[in-house]
Amino acid sequence: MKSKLNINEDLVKSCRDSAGAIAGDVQAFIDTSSTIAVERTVCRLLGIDGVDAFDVPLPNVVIEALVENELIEKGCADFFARAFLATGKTAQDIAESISDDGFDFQNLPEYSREKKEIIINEKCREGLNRIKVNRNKRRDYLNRFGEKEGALLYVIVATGNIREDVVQAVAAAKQGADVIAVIRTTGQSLLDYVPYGETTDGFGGTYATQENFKIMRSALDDVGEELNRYIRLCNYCSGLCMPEIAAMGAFERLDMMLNDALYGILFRDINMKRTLIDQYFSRIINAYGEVIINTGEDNYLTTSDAYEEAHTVLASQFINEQFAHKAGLKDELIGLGHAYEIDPAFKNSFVYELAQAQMTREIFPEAPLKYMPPTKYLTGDVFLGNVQDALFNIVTTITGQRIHLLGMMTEAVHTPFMSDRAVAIENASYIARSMETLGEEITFKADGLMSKRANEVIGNAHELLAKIEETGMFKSLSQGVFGGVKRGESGGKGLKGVFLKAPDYMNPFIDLMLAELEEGLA
Amino acid sequence: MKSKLNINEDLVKSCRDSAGAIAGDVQAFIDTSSTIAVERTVCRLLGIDGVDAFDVPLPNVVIEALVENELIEKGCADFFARAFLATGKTAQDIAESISDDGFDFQNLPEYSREKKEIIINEKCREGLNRIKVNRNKRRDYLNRFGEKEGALLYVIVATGNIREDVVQAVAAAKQGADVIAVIRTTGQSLLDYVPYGETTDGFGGTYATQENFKIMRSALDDVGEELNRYIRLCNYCSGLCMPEIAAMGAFERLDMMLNDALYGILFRDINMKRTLIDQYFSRIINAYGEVIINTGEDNYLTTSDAYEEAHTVLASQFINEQFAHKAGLKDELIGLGHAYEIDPAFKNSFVYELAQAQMTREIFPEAPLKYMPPTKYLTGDVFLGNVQDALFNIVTTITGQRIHLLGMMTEAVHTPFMSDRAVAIENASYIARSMETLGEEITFKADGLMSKRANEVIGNAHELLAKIEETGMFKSLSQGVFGGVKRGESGGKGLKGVFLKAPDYMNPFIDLMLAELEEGLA
Amino acid sequence: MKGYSIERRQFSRTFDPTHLRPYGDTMNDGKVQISFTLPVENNDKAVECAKQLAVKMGLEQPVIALSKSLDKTFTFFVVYGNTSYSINYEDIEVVSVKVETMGMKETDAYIKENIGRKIVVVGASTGSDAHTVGIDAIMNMKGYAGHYGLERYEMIEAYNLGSQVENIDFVRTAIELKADVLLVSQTVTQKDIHIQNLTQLVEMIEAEGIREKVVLICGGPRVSHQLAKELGYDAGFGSGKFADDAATFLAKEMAGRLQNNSEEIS
Amino acid sequence: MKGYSIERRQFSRTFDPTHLRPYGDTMNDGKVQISFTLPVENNDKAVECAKQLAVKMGLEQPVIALSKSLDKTFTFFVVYGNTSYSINYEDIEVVSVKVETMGMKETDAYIKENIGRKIVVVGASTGSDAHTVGIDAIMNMKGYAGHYGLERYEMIEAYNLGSQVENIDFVRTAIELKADVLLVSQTVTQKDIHIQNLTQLVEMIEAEGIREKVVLICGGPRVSHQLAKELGYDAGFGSGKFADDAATFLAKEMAGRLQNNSEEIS
Ligand code: B12
Ligand code: B12
Ligand SMILES: Cc1ncc(COP(=O)(O)O)c(C=O)c1O
Ligand SMILES: Cc1ncc(COP(=O)(O)O)c(C=O)c1O
Repeated sequence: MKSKLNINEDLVKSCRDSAGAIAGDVQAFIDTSSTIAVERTVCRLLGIDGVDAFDVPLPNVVIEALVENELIEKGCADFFARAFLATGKTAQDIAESISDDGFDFQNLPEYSREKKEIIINEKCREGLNRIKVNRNKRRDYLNRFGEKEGALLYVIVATGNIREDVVQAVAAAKQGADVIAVIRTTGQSLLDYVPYGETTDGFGGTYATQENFKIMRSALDDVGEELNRYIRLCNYCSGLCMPEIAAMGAFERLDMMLNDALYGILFRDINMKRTLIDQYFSRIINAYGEVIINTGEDNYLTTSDAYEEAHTVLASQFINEQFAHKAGLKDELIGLGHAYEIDPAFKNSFVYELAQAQMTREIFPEAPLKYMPPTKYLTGDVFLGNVQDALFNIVTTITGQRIHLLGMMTEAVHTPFMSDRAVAIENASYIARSMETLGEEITFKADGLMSKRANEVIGNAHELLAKIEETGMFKSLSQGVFGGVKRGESGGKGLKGVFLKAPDYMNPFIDLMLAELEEGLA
Repeated sequence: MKSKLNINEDLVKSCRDSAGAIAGDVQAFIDTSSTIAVERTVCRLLGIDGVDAFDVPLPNVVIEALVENELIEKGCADFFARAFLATGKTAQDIAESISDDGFDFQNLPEYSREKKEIIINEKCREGLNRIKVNRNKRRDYLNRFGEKEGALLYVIVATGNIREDVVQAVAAAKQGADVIAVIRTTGQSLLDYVPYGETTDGFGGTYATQENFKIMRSALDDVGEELNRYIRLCNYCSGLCMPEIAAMGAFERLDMMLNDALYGILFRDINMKRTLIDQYFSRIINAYGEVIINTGEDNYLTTSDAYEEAHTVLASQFINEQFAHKAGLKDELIGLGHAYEIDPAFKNSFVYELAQAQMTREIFPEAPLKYMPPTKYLTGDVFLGNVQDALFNIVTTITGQRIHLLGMMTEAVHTPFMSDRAVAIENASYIARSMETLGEEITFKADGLMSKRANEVIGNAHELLAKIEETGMFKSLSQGVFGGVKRGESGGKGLKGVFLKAPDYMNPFIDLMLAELEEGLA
Repeated sequence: MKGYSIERRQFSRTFDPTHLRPYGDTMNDGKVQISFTLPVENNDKAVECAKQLAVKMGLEQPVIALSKSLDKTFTFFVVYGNTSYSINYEDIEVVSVKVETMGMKETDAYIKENIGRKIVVVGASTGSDAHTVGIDAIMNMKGYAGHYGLERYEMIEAYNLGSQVENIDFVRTAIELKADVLLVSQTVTQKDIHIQNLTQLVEMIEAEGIREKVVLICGGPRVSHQLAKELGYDAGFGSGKFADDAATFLAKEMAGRLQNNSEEIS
Repeated sequence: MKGYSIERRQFSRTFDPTHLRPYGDTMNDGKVQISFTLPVENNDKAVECAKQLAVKMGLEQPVIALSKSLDKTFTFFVVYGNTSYSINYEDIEVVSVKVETMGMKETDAYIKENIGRKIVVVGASTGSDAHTVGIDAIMNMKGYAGHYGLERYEMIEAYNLGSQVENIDFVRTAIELKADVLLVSQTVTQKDIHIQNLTQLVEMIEAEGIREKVVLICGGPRVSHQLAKELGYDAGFGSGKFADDAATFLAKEMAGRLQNNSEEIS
């Protein structure tokens, strides 16, 4: 496809190279270390679930015990290999006995690397099979119902009560929504554990728990059958539990996950080392489960100006793409984020947004781009708000964004009512229908404002990437390159949970999944 | 300017030729006859105003008397020439004496043609000077304030009470409206007289009276001073009093008038002969006063399908253009009407409307096109309605329509509230701002849907015009070519008011104005 | 600090038809949206007025989402809040057209079987109303939104008199044409002109002594079956109703009357 | 035919501040728009419920402009009508910030002249609230919407602590920095968390015995001056207020207090 904007391909290539170098640098660090969240995820993938008498999840109980017993540096897989060999019990049984203080860490025998690998790999494959079953189930659904052309209409539910969320989600699906995202309760991303069970008391959102995932998944499968469409489910795995939630999502057939260490660093003040390591493992799991990730560059524009800082979004997308590739994610699963957050008072605001969206589409041709609606400049003027959302809907329709997060006319007022969502879906559907082939009908002036703007943004992103490559990612973040937010290398939450891997550290999941992913998911 | 749609210019030329022939045919008829409305207008232009004791306007009193006294065939100008010579009184005095039954028709002397012409021409010039003063005043305003680029935002007020209308109009002007149209009370177009004085009791609109015109004009001039913008005033002269209202508008410096015999024929069931004769004189007055006319093709799409009958709109525009030229209207004053009345359920509806609007723009490059919003497919869903109006606003912004009649989200509910208008103006202003140069940035695919559609519409219009040329205008109307409405040559209201001119019929206004118009309005 | 309830209002979240309340995102939360203009300047005092008006309208803790000047002394408000009012759904009684709508062919067959002759239907947009699209939608051959009009029905003889037909002319023509069914369309509702006009028509028909002989149906965007019944019509059809709805009703109504008559006779 | 008023409602069209009513297109017409969802199926009965609810909310002759299914048992309504309620504008009392806003230079000059030293301002988005854009708009150098932030003021020493700052930490830091003025931003209002949080802060400050020593200001999209005063703050600033508004207030308030103090002493 020829560029409609006469994009400078050389510069794009050079951006990608820079981003590759930046990600490579960080990856070298990532490979040296692990985190308690990664290890808890290994527990989960081995089949450990449930909570203790104090509502502490068993994965937390186990990993805390390993930390206490100084066994963590080798990885919990190493411990479980030994425990399996020594006890012949399941991971769950072992976890429960740890929880009951009945596990004898002192006298746990050591075994040869080979023996350990054989048993642990076998158990790991069992876990991975659970994910494969889901993967296939999704493929079956999509084969049966067919895949939707054009944008996937994505709406959020956020009542705090999973049962009420289901009511909202089902109604939205019937109105035409393709993706339902269950917003998490405020502050969950800062919890260093994942809550357990069905919940009805979230605040500004609903707890992400495996049980809640299951409840919503089943409701969406049911309404999907009724509608002859596959309704996708989305949740959030940024935060202190990235890989754990990724694993839960893979088990419960979530289809999309917000997944971005940079978001956690900048907007949740999570320590960068911690969350970049967590991200790596979480994305491998997403890749293996064929879960589309969504990155969070859109958020930069809530704190920075959309016109002036447009290039930071692009630069970050390049970096996120490289991180994703390293974790085995194919382009088709990389939902890079951006947003229509331009000031509506700005002259030609639509023209600039159209240029930016078209540019992003052309630079990442295979990625299911996640496009966020105007939020910052929505006010209590709900009537105008619906028109702001309409312009956003038009950009998606013309430029072929894939994951289209619907704007709500009540954005500045409350989390969406059922009717707000209906208004939004009707708005988007009307525009998609009435402009169906507009994108094909129009071309942009060769040397026009849009082409110039796109190349200016690429040029600026190129410069920024070069600077980050030179300065290094960690230091650059401390200088506030993204969203104007500065974060120090050792600041933020969760650094305590990071540890250097011992030389004989073991996490077979990484190797098993990456190997399969390289084979192209046999 | 090169056509963005690759329009077939030969076919366009051929359409224009056909339309010219059609209009020429009708004009030949028009030239043979006059109407009581035309004669009443001559009274008004000669300075007659006011009502009798039964609220009958003096122009009606005079013309009824001339009919009764069988003086009408020569034209009331002939009568007044004689009366001036005989009595030395003003037209108003003469009219009053007729009203008081004190005028002696029996003994009115006859004079030579030459004598009559001298005196009547002098009096006519006085009347025309009143119009010129206004014309110059408008020019001064526009010189002082400058002319707005882009679309003129046009809103209606329709409270029924001229004082309340003023409140609405002033608020709208402050919100950004450029043109205020005062909707007429239901059914006024079927009155064979123009009501008199300030009125506060209209129904679904406000009586078009000269006093009401004056009140609104002065309010808009005042708010215009405050805003440093010239706020245009619009009213309606279709109906049984076309030329009279045109004259009143010229006296009170209206800037635009809905003026279309075809509209009256089809949608008000007015006799075609009557209203085409009236239209001719009314348009000459509009031309002389530099009042932009608005034609009513948009209405066809309220009874016919916008996609299927698009060509009827174009064909009618060609005919209306020719009628307008014959009446001395320059292209800059011909506000041809069309409308965004396409079914929103229709796939690519926006794309087709964009093609139609761009086509119209290119075929009538100098005309200040009047573009009407979606109305038929608006429902009580005010939130969606605002989005339908947004798409309409976008088409205007991209294709440069000039007179942009704002859609109301409450179209299906009530005549606009002050807040409805504000919402509409904000919608349009936001879009004009955010897409300011979008039209320049985009081009349309050479052989795309839009180009094909435009040429299809032109082709169909061409065929239709050829058929009308062959069949004749009157007969064609009886076959329902426009809006699916059939009207017979002798049906409808007002035929009784038509009469054949005597060989020595006199209406100097026509000649005086056309002569000056040909000179190019010295 | 007084007057602010810190905790979320406690209310039962179980659906209760005897206390039906609006729904925002939780059963019984009572959420409503309001907008209006006040003829005062946009300032804190105006906002307080808006709030108090919302409270009078039954809103608890109204949030003024927007206050926007429309002119120096006019301010537009958008308000969200939860209403304390509820409705007893079980107490609500409405009259609605009960028959299930048949397709054109089905109706034709039904008429053939149950009436055995063509039904004569005369329709118009009456009084000063010049809107024809509604009555055309019901009567014209091509119909509307994919529903064929009555003219296309084999077993219906349809006469569409157009618009601005005075009631007196309408009744006269109906009598001349020996109409079985009269269809009246009313679009303009300002100053309740439709009520006035529809009432006048019924009175005329009664005066002519033909009320029992004809099926009398009205329609229009603001017409409901309930309203029609109250005004003395046999049925009323509003937005979203089409020729097939009207045809089904008139056929069944005619058949019903025939049966009653023959029962009475026998 | 009963119950329908044929003639347009008669009401006085003269503006009467003691009976302030909403305005559609005529003074005192009382026009309002409402929308809400009812958890019942979309049918005639639901429409009647919507109408009755509107009547309970004070609407005369409500028109159901839209009834639209959101799901099998949820229906969305848009209603227009005229409310019978009015407000006595003259009775309304609101507390609002009275001072006229000065520009940055003017405020700096004012502080120099009236206070004679830099004012120390400490701000944060407190509690669990993670929204920083509001407090940044007031404090950051670059400001917001063309209004420079406090950091750019020559005579203000501004410390922006960011977001999610616990009240206890906020107070401690303020004391350490010898703050003259505290600025608190609150954006999240669900379950009235902002009220809860703002109240807690005042209580802490009182407990520390420094309430009289500091100017205490809060802000956020749902904060009004009135609310702020009721909660025990010196001022509150909502949407559409910027650094210059806050700066003017805090400078004048400081100056006023200095004067009072010196008067008390002398
Ligand atoms: C098209 C239109 C016109 C066209 C009409 C062309 C024509 N030949 O009909 C023109 C431009 C001429 C026009 C003129 C006027 N109009 Co007009 N018009 C409209 C418009 C845009 C659409 C109406 C329409 O065609 N709807 C589509 C049809 C299919 O829907 P429907 O009528 O509801 O019919 C359906 C059902 O109701 C039902 N139905 C209807 N009748 C019947 C009868 C029977 C027996 C049955 C079974 C069913 C049935 O079946 C149909 C299919 O579902 C509306 C706004 C809107 N969007 O609704 C304003 C509107 C109706 N008009 C309005 C007004 C005020 C006027 C004027 C008075 C303006 C003026 N001051 O001059 C004049 C009317 C003059 C007059 N004497 O009546 C107002 C009415 C306000 C009110 N509630 O009173 C409206 C709402 C616009 C507005 N917001 O101001 N109008
Ligand atoms: C940007 C944004 C975010 C960004 C915040 C980035 C950041 N660093 O601030 C992100 C994406 C991180 C975010 C997260 C969340 N958000 Co948020 N967010 C918004 C959004 C879109 C814009 C807010 C904004 O920046 N406005 C612009 C600023 C300049 O306006 P302002 O804050 O009103 O400030 C002005 C005045 O109020 C005043 N002012 C403000 N503070 C102060 C202080 C003083 C002293 C003074 C004098 C004046 C003053 O001056 C400013 C200039 O005029 C709004 C929706 C909207 N359009 O309002 C939702 C919104 C505020 N968020 C909301 C929610 C629910 C959340 C989450 C809880 C979602 C979740 N479940 O995770 C989380 C919050 C997590 C937490 N713990 O707080 C809700 C709040 C609902 C409510 N009323 O309670 C909103 C309304 C969206 C919605 N409809 O649901 N959000
Ligand atoms: C990348 C990403 N992750 C996660 C979230 C939500 O995170 P949290 O649950 O931490 O508020 C967002 C929200 O905007 C996001 O963009
Ligand atoms: C050309 C034209 N004239 C006049 C009118 C209004 O006419 P009336 O006052 O007859 O309703 C319209 C309305 O749409 C129109 O299009």
